[in-house]
Amino acid sequence: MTQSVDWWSIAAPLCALAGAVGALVVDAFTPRLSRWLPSVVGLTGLVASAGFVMASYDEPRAAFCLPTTLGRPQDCSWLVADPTLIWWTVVLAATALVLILLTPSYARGELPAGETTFLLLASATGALVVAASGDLVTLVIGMETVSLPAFALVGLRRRDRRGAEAALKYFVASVVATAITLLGVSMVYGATGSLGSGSVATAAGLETAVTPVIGVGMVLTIVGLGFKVAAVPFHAWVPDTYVGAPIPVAAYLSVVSKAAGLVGIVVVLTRFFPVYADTWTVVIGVLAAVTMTVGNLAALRQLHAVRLLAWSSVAQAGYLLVPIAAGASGDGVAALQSYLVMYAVVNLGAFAAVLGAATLGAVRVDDMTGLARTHPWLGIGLAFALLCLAGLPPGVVGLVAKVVIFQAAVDADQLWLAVVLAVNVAIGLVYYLRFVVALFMPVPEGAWEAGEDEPADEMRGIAEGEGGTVATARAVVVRPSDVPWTTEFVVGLTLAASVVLSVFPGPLFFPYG
Amino acid sequence: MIGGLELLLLLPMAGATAALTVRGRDGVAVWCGLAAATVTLVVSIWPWVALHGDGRVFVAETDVAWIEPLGIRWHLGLDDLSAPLVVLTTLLTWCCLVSLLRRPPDCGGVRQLVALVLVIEMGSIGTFAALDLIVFFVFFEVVLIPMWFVIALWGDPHDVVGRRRAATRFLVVTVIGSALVLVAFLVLRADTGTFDIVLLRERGVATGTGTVVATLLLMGFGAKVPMWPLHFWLPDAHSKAPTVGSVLLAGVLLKLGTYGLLRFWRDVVPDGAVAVAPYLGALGVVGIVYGALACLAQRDLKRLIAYSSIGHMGFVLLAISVLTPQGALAANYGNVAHGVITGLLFFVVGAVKDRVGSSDLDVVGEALYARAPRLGAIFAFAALASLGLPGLAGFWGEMLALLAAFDPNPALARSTYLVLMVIAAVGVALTAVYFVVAIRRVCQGVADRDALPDVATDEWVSWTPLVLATVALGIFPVLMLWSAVPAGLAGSP
Amino acid sequence: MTAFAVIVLPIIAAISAVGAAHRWERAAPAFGIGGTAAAWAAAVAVGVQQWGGADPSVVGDGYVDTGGFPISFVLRVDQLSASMLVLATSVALLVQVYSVGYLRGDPRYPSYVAFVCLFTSAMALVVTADDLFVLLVGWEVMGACSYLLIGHHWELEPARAGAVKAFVMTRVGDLGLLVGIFVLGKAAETYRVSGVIEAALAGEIGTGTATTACLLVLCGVVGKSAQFPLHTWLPDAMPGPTPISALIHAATMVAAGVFLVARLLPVFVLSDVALGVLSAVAVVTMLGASLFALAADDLKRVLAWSTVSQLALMFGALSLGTVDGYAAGVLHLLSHGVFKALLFLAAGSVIHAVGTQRLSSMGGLRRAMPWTFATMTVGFAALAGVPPLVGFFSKDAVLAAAVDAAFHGEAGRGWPVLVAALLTTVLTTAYCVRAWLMVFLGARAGQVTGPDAVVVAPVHESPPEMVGPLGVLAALGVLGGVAVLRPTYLGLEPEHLHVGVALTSIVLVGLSAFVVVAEWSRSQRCEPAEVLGPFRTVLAREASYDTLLDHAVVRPTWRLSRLTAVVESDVVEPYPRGADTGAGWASRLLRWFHDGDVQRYVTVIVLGAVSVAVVVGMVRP
Amino acid sequence: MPVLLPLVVSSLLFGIGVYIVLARRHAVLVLMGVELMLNAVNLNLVAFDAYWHDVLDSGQVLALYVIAIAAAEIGLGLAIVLLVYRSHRHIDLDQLRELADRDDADYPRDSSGVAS
Repeated sequence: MTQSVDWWSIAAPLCALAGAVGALVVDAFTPRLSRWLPSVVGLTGLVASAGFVMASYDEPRAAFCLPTTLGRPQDCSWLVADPTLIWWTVVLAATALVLILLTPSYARGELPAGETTFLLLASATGALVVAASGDLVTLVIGMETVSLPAFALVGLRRRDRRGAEAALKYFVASVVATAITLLGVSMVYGATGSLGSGSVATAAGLETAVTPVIGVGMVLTIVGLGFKVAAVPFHAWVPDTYVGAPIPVAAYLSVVSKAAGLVGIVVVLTRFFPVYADTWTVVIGVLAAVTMTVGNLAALRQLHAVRLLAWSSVAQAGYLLVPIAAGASGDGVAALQSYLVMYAVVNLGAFAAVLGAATLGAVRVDDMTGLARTHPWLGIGLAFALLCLAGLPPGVVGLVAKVVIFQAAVDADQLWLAVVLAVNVAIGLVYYLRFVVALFMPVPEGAWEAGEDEPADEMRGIAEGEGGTVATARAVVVRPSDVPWTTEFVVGLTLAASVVLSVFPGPLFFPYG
Repeated sequence: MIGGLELLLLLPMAGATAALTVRGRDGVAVWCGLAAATVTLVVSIWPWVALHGDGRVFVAETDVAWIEPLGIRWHLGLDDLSAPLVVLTTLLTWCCLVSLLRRPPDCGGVRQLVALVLVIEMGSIGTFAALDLIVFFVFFEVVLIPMWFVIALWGDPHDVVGRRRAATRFLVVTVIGSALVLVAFLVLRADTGTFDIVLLRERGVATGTGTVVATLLLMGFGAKVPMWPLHFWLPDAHSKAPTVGSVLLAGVLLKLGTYGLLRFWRDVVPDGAVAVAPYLGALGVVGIVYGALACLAQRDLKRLIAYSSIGHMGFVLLAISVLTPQGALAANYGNVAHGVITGLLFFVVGAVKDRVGSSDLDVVGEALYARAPRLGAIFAFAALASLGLPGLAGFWGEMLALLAAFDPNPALARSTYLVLMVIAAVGVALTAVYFVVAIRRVCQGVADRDALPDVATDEWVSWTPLVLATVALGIFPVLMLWSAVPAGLAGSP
Repeated sequence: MTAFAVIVLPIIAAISAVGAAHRWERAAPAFGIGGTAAAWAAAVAVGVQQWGGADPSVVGDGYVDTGGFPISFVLRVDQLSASMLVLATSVALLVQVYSVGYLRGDPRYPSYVAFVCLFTSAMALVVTADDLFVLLVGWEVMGACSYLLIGHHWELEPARAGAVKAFVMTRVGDLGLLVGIFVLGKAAETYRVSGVIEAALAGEIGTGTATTACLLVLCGVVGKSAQFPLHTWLPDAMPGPTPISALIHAATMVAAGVFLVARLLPVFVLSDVALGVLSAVAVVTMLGASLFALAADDLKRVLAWSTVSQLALMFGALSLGTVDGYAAGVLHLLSHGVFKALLFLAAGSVIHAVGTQRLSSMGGLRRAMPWTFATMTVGFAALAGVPPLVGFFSKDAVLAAAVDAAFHGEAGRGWPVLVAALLTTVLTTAYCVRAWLMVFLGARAGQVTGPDAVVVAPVHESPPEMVGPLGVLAALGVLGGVAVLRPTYLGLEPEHLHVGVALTSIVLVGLSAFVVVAEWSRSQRCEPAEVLGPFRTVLAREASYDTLLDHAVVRPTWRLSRLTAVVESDVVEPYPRGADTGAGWASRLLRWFHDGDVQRYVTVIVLGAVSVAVVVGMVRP
Repeated sequence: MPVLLPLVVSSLLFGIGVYIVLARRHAVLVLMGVELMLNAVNLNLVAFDAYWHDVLDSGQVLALYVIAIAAAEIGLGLAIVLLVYRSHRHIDLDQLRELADRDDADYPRDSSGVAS
C-alpha cells in the first residue's frame, strides 16, 4: 500500500542530510579544496534546511500516518508543530557554529574534512528526526542517528590516545543506555501493543493489570535520553568524553546532543504518557534537583577549563530539566526552549573561547590568568559567557532566562524545586566567578609573552596580594595571531548576541509566541 | 514615556566607562568618575524636592515595554520611600570618590575601583527606582558582582584568603536570599498576573498568598539586611572590605534589603504581612540586643561598627513590622540616618586604619583626642550620633521606631509590641554603653604612643557633607519627614 | 523671640569658639563670656516681661508630622521658665567668668567653652520647650554635655569612669522618660506640654494612665537629678572641673529634673501612687545623701551629696501635691541654685589654691584666703539654713508646706516628708559645720599635710575673676531672702514666715552646730565625724551601693556580652564554615568517584535505571 | 506458546549481558555483552508482537531496526576498539584511566583541545 508523503514537512532534515552526503562527495572528488569546501557545502545544507524551517511556520503538519481504516487511533510517525520548528532552529544554528569552529582543524590536518562534516550533519539530522518523531521507532532511530556519528567524531582525531579513550568510554556508556531504553520501549510495546503516540497514550489511559509495566517502561525509555541530556546518574561519561574529544565536538555534545535528549524526553512524556504526568513530574523533578546539585558541587574544584565547562553543562542540564518537571505544559516548553537558546548561544561562546585559549596552549583555568588583558576578545567573551551561565548581571540574559525557569517551577507549585534551584544558583556562582576573576587577573610573568601590552601592572599589587592563586606561568608562548579567525568570529558572534539580548531580552522569549 | 530617571542610571555608567577608558594618569580617571558622581548627586535631588506634599505619587515615572512576551515592563519611578534613599546613595558615592581622589588603594587599580563604585551606585539607584518586580530583581543583582570584586580584590591586604571568603560568603548568602525574593515575585505573578508594583498596589493580593509572599520576602531580604540569624556574613564582609566598600555596604546595600521589605510589605502585601510581622519585629529586637552585646565584646573597630549596624537595622525592622504609616516613616528615617552616620563612622575608622595599619583596638591604642584631636572629635561625634543622641540624626530613627512600636497596626497584638518596645529600649541603653566604652578605649586615656596625622583636607571634604547631614537631619527632621508622610494616611492635624 | 535668642546665642558662641580655636587661643573665653552674657541679657529681658505678669509668650509654630501626633517646635515661656532661664544664664555667666581664672592656660579651653555654652542653651531649651520631644532633646543634649565636661580631664581614670557612669545612668533613666512621653502623648493626644497640662486639668487623663506616665517620667527625673536608686553618678562626677560642678549642681542638669516634675505636677496630682513613690524616693534620698555627706572626706563629694539631699528636699515638697508644696519646691530650687553655685565656686577656689580635695589635708585657710573664707561661710550658712540667708527662707517654706500637709492634708505623705526634712536639717547643719571647720579653721594654718600633699606654699587668695563671682553670689545669698518671701514673680502669693517652724529649725540648727563644734574641738585629728565610730566607715563607703550595682548589673552585662561573642564564634560561625567545607568535601568525593573507570560509570547508569524503575513500579500501581 | 517463556529467556539474556558489560575487562567481550542485551530486547519485541497479533507488526519492525542498529554499533565499536588498541597497545577497559578527574590527568596538554 502506498501513502502520500508530505515532503514539505520532512524537507528540513532532508536538506541537512543532503548537505552531509554532499560534503562527503565533494571531499572525495576535490581533495585540493578539502580545507574549506566541505564546510561550505555543509553550511549550505544547513542554511537550506533552516530556510525550510523558517518558511514552514504555520499549522501543524504530519506525515507517515496510519490509514484511518483500521480501528485504532490514527498514529503518525512524523509530527511537526511550531515548537518542533524551534527545536530544529536551535539544532541547525548550533551545528552551523560547531561546523565553523571545526573548519580550521581541517587545514591543520587534524581532522578529515569530509568525514567530519558528514558525521556532524548526520548526527544533527538525527536530532531533527527526534524532535519530529511521532512513534517510538522513529524516536529510537533518531536517537541512534544522533549517537553513532558522535562516537566517531569524538575519536576521529588522528594520533590521539585520549580521543580514542574518550570515544570508547562514550561508546560503551551510550550503548548500554540505548539498550536500556530499548528494553523500556519493548516493555511499553508489550503492555500497550503499540508504538505509536496516540495508541500508547490511549492504552496508558486505561487502568489494567500491566499499568506498572507501562510506568517502568516509560522511565526506562527516559534513561537513554537522560544519558544524552547528561542527567545524573547517567552523566558520568560527560567529563571524560568532553576532555578527550576535540573541543568543538565537546561543544556539539553539550548543546545539540543535549537538546536532542531534551526534546526526546519532552516528546516521550507529553505525546506518549500525558496521563502519567503526576509520576514523571516527580521523577524528572528529583532528577533535575540531583543533577544540578551534583554538577555544581563537582565543578567547584575543577581546574581544567573543559572539565569545568563539562560539569557546568551537567548542572545546566539540571536547570533545563526543571520546566519538564513542571509538567512541560505550553509555557513550560517555552521556558525550556528560551533557556536552551540562551544556553546554546552562551555555551558555544564559552567553548569557542576555550578553544581559542587552547590553541594558545592554555587549558587550565590558571593558565588563562589575564586572558582578558592579553586577548581581550577571547577573555571578555569567555567572561561574559560565564557570567551569563552563572545568571548574574552583567549577564542579564542568563538572569532573565533563570527567571523563566523559576517561574515554571513556581507556576507548577513546586516550590521545593525552586528552593533547590536557588541554592544551586548560589553554588554555581562560586566557580564561574573564580574563572572570571582569573581571566581579569594581571598576567603572570612569562605567560603569553604579555611583555609589552601593559595594562597589567595596574593590578600587579593585587597579583602579589593574591599569593598562590596566580599560576606559575605554564602557558606556551604563542602569538595571538594563532587564534583562527573562525574561532574569534564565533566568540564575537555569541558575545554580540548575548550582549544585545542582555539589553533587550525580548527576542529570547519568542517561544512564548 | 521616559521620565528622566534613566539619566540617573546612565550618568554613573558614563562615569565608569570614562574612568576605565580615559587616557592619562589615574587621577584623571578618578576626576572623571567624580564629575559623573557630582552631576548624579545634583540631579538626584530634584525628584525628592518634587515630592513635597503627597509622597505616594511617583515622580519621574517611566513605563515602557521591556520584555514583551513575559509582560515585563521598564517601569521606574520615585516616591516617599525611594527618593531619599536615592539621594543617600548618590551622596555616599560622591564621598567615596572624593576619598579615592587623594588616597588610591595601595594595591593599585584605582580606575577599576572607581568604575565598580559607580556601577554599584547605578545598581542601587535602579533598585530604588524600579517599579517592576523583575526590573527590581535585575538591579538588585547588579550590585553583587561589583561589590564582590571590591571586597575580594581591594580588601584587607593582610588577609587574602579571608577577604575572598568574606566576599564569597556575602555573595552566596545574598544570592540565595535574592532567589527567594524572586520566588516570592513569581508567586505574586502567578496569583495576580502582573509584575507591576503600582498595579499590584491597586489590585491587592489575597491574604493567603500575601502571607506566603511576605514570608519569602522576609527570608530573602532578611539575608540582605541582615536580619538577626542571617547576619553572620556581615562582620567579616565589613572587616575585610576597604573603606569605600564598607561605606557603600553599610550605607547603601543594607538599605536595599530594608527598602525592599518596606516597599513590598507596605505597598503590595499589607494584609498578608500581618501574620508574619510580629516575627519580624521579634527578630529585629533580638538583633538590637544581640548586636549591642556583641559590640561590647568586640576587639576590632570595624567589626564593632558592623555589629552596631545589625542593631540599627533591628530598629528599622521593628519599625517596618508595625505596619503603620508611622512605622514606614520611622523605618525610612532610620535607613537614611544609619546610612549617613555609619558611613561617617566607617570613613573615620578607615582613616584610623590607614594611619595605624589596623582597626584592632590594641593596635589603635588610646588617647586619639591627644594623638589626632580632630579625628578623635569626629569619631566621638559620629559615635554619639550613632547611639541616638537627640539633636542628631540617629535619635529620630530610634525614637520614631519606638514610638511606632508603641502603637502598632490595629491588626497586630499591641501587648506584643509593647514588650518588643521595652526590649528595644534596653537595646538603646546598651548601645549607649558600648559606644561610650569605645570612645573611652579609643579617644580618651593617656597618650602613650606617637601622634597620628590629623584629618587632612580631602578627608574634610569627603566627611563634611555627612557631618552636616547628621546635624541637619537631627535638628530639622522636617528635611526627611516632609516628603515621607503618606498624604491622607497620617493623623496630621 | 528673645527666648529663642537665649537658646541660639550660646550655640553661636560655642561654634565660633571652636572655630576660632586654632586661630587665637585667647579668643575662647571672650566668646564664652560674650555669648553667655548676651543670653543672660535676653533672659533678663524675658524675665522682666514675664515677672510683670504678661501672658506666657509663645514662639514658633512649626510642626513635624510623624504620622501620629505632630512634634511641634514651640517655645513657651511663663513665669517659672523665665525665672529658671534667668537663674541658669546667670550661673552660666558667672561660671564663664570664673573659669577664666580657674582654667587659665588649659589647652582644652575652647572645647570647654563650647560645651558650657551648649549646656546653657540645652538647659534653656528644656525650660522653654513646649513640646515633650523637644524638651527631651534639650534634656539629653545636656546629658551629653555633662558627659563631655566631666570627662574634661580624660587622661585621668576617675574622670573617664565618672563620665561614662554619668552618661549611662542618666540615659537609662531617660529611656523611661521617653516611654513616659509616649504614654502622655497618647493619653492627651498631643505632645505639647501645655496641651498635656490642660488635658490633666480637664481630667481627660485617667488615673491609671497618669500613674504609668508619671512613674515612667520619674525614671528620667530620678536619673537626671541623681535620686535613689540612680544617685551614685553625681558624686562620681566630681573629677570634672569644679566650675562645671557648679553649673551642673546649681542651675542646669540636676535642676532640670525638679523643673520637669514641677512643670508636670498637674499630671502627678492625678495619681496618688506617683506622688507616694516620689515622696518615698525623696525621703530615702535626702536622709541617705546627707548621711553620706557627713562622712565624706572629699570637699566636692560633701557638696555633691548635699546637692542630692537638697534636691530630695525639693522633691519632697513637690510630692506633697499642694500649692504650697509646689511653691516651696520651686523656691528652694532657685535659692539652692544661688548658694550651691556659691559653695562650688568657693570650693573650686580652695582646691585651686590648695591642690587637693581632701578635707583631711586642709585646714586653717581662713587667713590665707579671706574672701573665699567669707563667701564660703555665707554659702555654708545658707545651706544649713541660718537666718537671714536665702536658704533659711526657702527651707522654711518647705517645712511649712510639710507641716501644713501633715496636719491638714495628705498626712500619708506629709508626715514622712516633715520628719525627714527636720532630720535633714540637723544633718545638713552638721556636715556644713564640719566641712567649714575642717577647711578654714584649725591650727595648721597654711601648709598642707596629708598623703597627697601638694605644696603650694604659701597658699594665696584666688585671682579677682574668681573671687568676683563669689562676691556676687554671696550678695545674692544674703539678699535673696526677699525674693523668696515675695514670689509674686512666680505668680504665687507672698510667703509669710511661719514662726513655729522657723524657731524649730533654728533650734535644731543651733544644736547640731554646737555638737559638731564640740566634737571637732575634742577630736585630735579635727574630725568630728569620728563620733560616728564604725558607722562612719559604712557611710564613707556609701553603703556599698556601687558594689551592689556592680554585681547586680554591670558584671552580668559583661558576662552576657562575652557569651554573645562565644555564641558568635562557636554557634553561628560553624554553619557557614561547615557549609563551605561540606561543599568542598562533596566536591572531592565526586572527583574521587570519577576515576576514569568506564565500567564504574556504566554501573551507575544501570543502578540508576533500576532504582528509578523499581520506585516507579512500586509507587504507581 | 505462552508469552512468559520468551520473556524469561530474554530477561536472562539481558541480565547476562549487563553482567558481562559490568564485569569483563576485555573490550570485545563488553561489546558482546551489549549484543546480548540488544538481542534480549529483540526477543521481547518479537514475543510481544506474537502475543498481540499486531496487524502492523510494529514489534517485528522495530526488531529489524534494532538488528540494524546493533550491527552499526558493533561495527563502529570494533573500529573504536581497534583505534584504542593502536594507541594503547591494549584493550583493557580498566587500564584506560588517562581521562580520570585528576589534576595531573589534565597534563600533558598535547592532546587537550585541538592543540599543537
